[in-house]
Amino acid sequence: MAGAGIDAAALDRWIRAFAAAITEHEAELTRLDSAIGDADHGANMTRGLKAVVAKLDDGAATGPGALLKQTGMTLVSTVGGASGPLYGTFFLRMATAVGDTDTLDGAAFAAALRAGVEGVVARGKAEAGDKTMYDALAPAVDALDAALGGEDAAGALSAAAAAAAAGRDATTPMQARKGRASYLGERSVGHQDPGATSAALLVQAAADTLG
Amino acid sequence: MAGAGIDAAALDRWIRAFAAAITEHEAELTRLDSAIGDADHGANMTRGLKAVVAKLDDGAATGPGALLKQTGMTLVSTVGGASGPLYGTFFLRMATAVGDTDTLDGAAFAAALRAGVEGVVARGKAEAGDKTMYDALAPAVDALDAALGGEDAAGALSAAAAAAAAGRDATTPMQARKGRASYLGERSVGHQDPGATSAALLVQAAADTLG
Amino acid sequence: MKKLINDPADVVTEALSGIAAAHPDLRVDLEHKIIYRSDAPVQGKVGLLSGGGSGHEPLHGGFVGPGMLDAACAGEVFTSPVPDQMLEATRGIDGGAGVLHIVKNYTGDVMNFEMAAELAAADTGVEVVSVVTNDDVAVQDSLYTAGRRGVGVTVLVEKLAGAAADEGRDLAGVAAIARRVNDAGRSMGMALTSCTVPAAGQPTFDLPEDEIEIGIGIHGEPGRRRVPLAPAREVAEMLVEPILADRDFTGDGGTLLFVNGMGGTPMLELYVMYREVSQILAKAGVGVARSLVGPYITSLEMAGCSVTLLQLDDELMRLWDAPVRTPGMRWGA
Amino acid sequence: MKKLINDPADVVTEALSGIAAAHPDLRVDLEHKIIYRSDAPVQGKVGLLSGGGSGHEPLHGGFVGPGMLDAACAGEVFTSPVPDQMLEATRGIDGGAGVLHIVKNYTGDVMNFEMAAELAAADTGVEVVSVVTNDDVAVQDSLYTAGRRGVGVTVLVEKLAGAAADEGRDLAGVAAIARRVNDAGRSMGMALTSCTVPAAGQPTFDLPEDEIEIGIGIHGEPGRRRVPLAPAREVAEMLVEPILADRDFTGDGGTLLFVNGMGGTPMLELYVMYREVSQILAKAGVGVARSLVGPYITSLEMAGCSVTLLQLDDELMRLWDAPVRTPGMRWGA
Ligand SMILES: Nc1ncnc2c1ncn2[C@@H]1O[C@H](COP(=O)(O)OP(=O)(O)O)[C@@H](O)[C@H]1O
Ligand SMILES: Nc1ncnc2c1ncn2[C@@H]1O[C@H](COP(=O)(O)OP(=O)(O)O)[C@@H](O)[C@H]1O
Ligand SMILES: [Mg+2]
Ligand SMILES: [Mg+2]
Ligand SMILES: [Mg+2]
Ligand SMILES: [Mg+2]
Repeated sequence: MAGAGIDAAALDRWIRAFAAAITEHEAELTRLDSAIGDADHGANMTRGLKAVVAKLDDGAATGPGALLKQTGMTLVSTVGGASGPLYGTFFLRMATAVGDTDTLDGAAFAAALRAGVEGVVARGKAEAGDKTMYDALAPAVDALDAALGGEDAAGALSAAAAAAAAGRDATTPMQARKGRASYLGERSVGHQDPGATSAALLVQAAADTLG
Repeated sequence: MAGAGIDAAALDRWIRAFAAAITEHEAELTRLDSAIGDADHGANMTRGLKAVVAKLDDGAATGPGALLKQTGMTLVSTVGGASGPLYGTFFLRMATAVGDTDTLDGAAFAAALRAGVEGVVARGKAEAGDKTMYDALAPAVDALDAALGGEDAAGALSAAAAAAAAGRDATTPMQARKGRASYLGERSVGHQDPGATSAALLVQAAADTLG
Repeated sequence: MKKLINDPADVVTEALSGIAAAHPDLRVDLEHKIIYRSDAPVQGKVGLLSGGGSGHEPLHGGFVGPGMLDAACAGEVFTSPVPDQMLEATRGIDGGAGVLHIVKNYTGDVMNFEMAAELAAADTGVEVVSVVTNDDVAVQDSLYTAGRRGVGVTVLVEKLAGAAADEGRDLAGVAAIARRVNDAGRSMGMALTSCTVPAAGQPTFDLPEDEIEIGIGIHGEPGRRRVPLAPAREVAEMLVEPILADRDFTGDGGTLLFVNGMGGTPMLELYVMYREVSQILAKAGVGVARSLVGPYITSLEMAGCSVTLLQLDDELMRLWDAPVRTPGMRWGA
Repeated sequence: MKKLINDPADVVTEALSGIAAAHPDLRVDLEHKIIYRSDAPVQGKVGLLSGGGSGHEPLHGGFVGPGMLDAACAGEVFTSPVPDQMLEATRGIDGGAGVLHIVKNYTGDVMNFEMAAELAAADTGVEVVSVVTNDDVAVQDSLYTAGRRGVGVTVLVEKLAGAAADEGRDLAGVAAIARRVNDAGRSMGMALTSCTVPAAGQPTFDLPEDEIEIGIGIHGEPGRRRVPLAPAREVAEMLVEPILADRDFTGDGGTLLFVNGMGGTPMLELYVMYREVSQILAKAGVGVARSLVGPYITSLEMAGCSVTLLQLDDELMRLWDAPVRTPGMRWGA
């Protein structure tokens, strides 16, 4: 990762890149959520990340921990639905893991990311294969950890993004066991999970901005 | 008209032929009423004439007056809407005009028909050109009267049927001023009136059975 | 045609039998298609009868009960009931004080109720007075039409005349209230979609995705004009403007604002419309003292709405607030 | 998309502002999207809070008032509200006797209410108990799903727990009633059409003219299976059969039969369905003691219906009959 380490400015770039990707893919997320959900994932995430960016623009939060916490709180307060508490908890747990560090090295960032993903599990109780955002996030943190030893930061984050994308794609044949897609039973098979899709955008944004 | 005059059996044939024509044209009447009304003229007339035929089958009414009265009463009791009271009054007034005659000659039948049409006007206050059943009925009785002097019965009734059909066709360019088509204002122009259409079937049935 | 029905020919009878099963306070005569309050006739009280084609539920059957109608006659879908039904119901609700017929102004309804009143006079000796509602400002040039249609105000007439009858007024007094309400009310409606008459099996008219009908009635008939799809704000203007142009509603007592759903439009949208309409009224200096929002006089599953405005005064306000206990409107009881 | 709205992004706020304008008995906090009864908090009474995505009106905001909810939080269309709203509302309705959260079982609703309860415990000292409704028998294999959805029974829980709170029961007692109602109720729904989420702009799913969805929820989501269009009689079978298979409803107290419209289906059809359902129940030896028919928990303008059956006993019957005064449900007051 960034030679000089990941500071608040880098995280700011990451989150803004995520917001931009969400806005760009809003219609796709809604379409995916129409097939196996209630057609609001695009609107939910766009609304939340607009609020997050507005907070970033305010510039009140300084330091990685404060910035991640602010992002988590804002998502909890503005997204609603399943993804609000899940993405909110993700960033809040990252904030806790980061503490008051000013600059994160690769290992610290990876550990924070893992803490975030563990927060998603703590909140949503998803397991691998349930066809949720966890199926994109879990492979990403595993790939990041594995790559951290050998590759450079950029390479490690790219590997994580690739793993998230593969995880996202792998949700298509799955039968959902969590969230509202689970109500569809077998009819959920053959559709890509919207939350895994937004989660892959999150990891890709990290690769694009923190590498 | 029938050389031997028009007796109850002949009227029975007429009304049954009218019922058959209505059933055959039910969808067309509904379609016409969809364009400038509420899409029920076909169902209304079919329901009413089914009930009328059931009464004829019962065979309780004997004699032209009783038979026409029974038909009018049944229409009033089963059709509803605008056409129920109008067709009902038509037959009831015919019945009154016929009195207790057993057999009607051409003039008596024409007079009864005119009384029926006057009943329609008394009930519905339609004038020529209002785009209603009156626009088919009025030319028919006029033609019948005019033809009665010269032609034979069959020819006179055919002339009446042709006049009714022409009157029906003439409703297409009219702007409705009575009934629910009038609410459409100028948008009623260009559509054939459903009631004039059923009325032309009535006169045609007379030509087919009483000629 | 996608509907929760069996044979289209049976829809009215089967719905009536559902009403009978669901509402023990009502008594339903399935043969004559009449819904009575179960304690009819109420001795000494003026009886209120209305009726019309089916497909407008809760109007009229859903407004039968203490404080409103004593009975309602149900016709086939969008088809006026027949005089026999009205005569039977008139007999059934006469408690000695006479019967008021509340008739929506449609050729069919008027003629059938007229024949019923003639028969009642001849056959029963029950005193009958008829009041015809005609509040629809979409119909202009009444000289060249069958006159204005009776729409939303009918609901209000049934409520207010019902309360007047409950107060013990005589037939002339109840009829006077009904006429006064009709005179003080105006309505205008619009449709986003057509509806499908069960027996017809297909939509009464076609309406492209980007157009709406303004000035519709309640029988699925097309309206006065077709305009491009517009935001709620503009639709509200199109409905309120002709109402305010037709009558002054700035009286001291304030108004009753009734935003009605046509059957297929959900409450969420009706409340958006309520907001838009009330903002326009505020700007026009029209006060709103009472509200009614919901599908009360419908056109099967048509999507759309109508706006009815009624000028109130102390008396009408008191009658509005009086208890009513029917399936479709209930308070204070 | 044909709707009576302005900008899709504003639909919830504008509808809330319409609700505020139409119902002086309610107080609406537009910033937090909370509908309160205007006299909240009621001292000494357990406060009842519910909430959920918008698009289900009258649920929940239309059920705020004496005898039912003290407040309701409105989320975006089909999106659970957020913890901040719930926390604010919890504070606003606590009259010292604690607050009951009535939560429909959806992942989003449950997690957001959970976070709100955690925050309430940490920040306010208000005692909060949550009851989750999960009555939808369309969801089988609860082990492999997010569990059964909360649907029609939620309306009944709000009414009956509201009456229990009015009787002066404590928080545990009110929660016990809510849980008992949820345990005693089952629902099943179907759709004739999809609905369109305003922000999405097109129907959530496509449904051919000759097919219907069985086992839908209330968020416009497709159901468990798609079957050919069928008469009301057969649709009623498809809804009632899994309900009766899941629980015994032949108890002495009889049942409450609730036939609910999904938003786009008119009363005429709901009454036909009521008839069919009540005939099936009669054959199955299930008595019906109370009825509710109408659009009470909807899915925007979706056409379709759901059936909810609740086993009654003397206590629940008394609580059902107790006065309630809300825009969506009112009697005895
Ligand atoms: N229990 C869960 N754990 C992890 N992710 C979940 C869980 N439930 C749902 N999700 C994710 O949330 C996504 C849906 O989010 P969204 O549409 O915004 O919320 P909702 O389902 O409340 O409408 C799903 O695609 C899935 O990835
Ligand atoms: N006042 C009237 N006088 C004569 N005929 C009329 C009048 N009003 C309506 N009609 C006729 O009735 C027909 C409509 O009948 P129908 O559809 O059965 O009744 P409704 O209009 O009540 O639905 C019209 O096409 C017209 O010919
Ligand atoms: Mg969703
Ligand atoms: Mg018609
Ligand atoms: Mg009609
Ligand atoms: Mg949602």
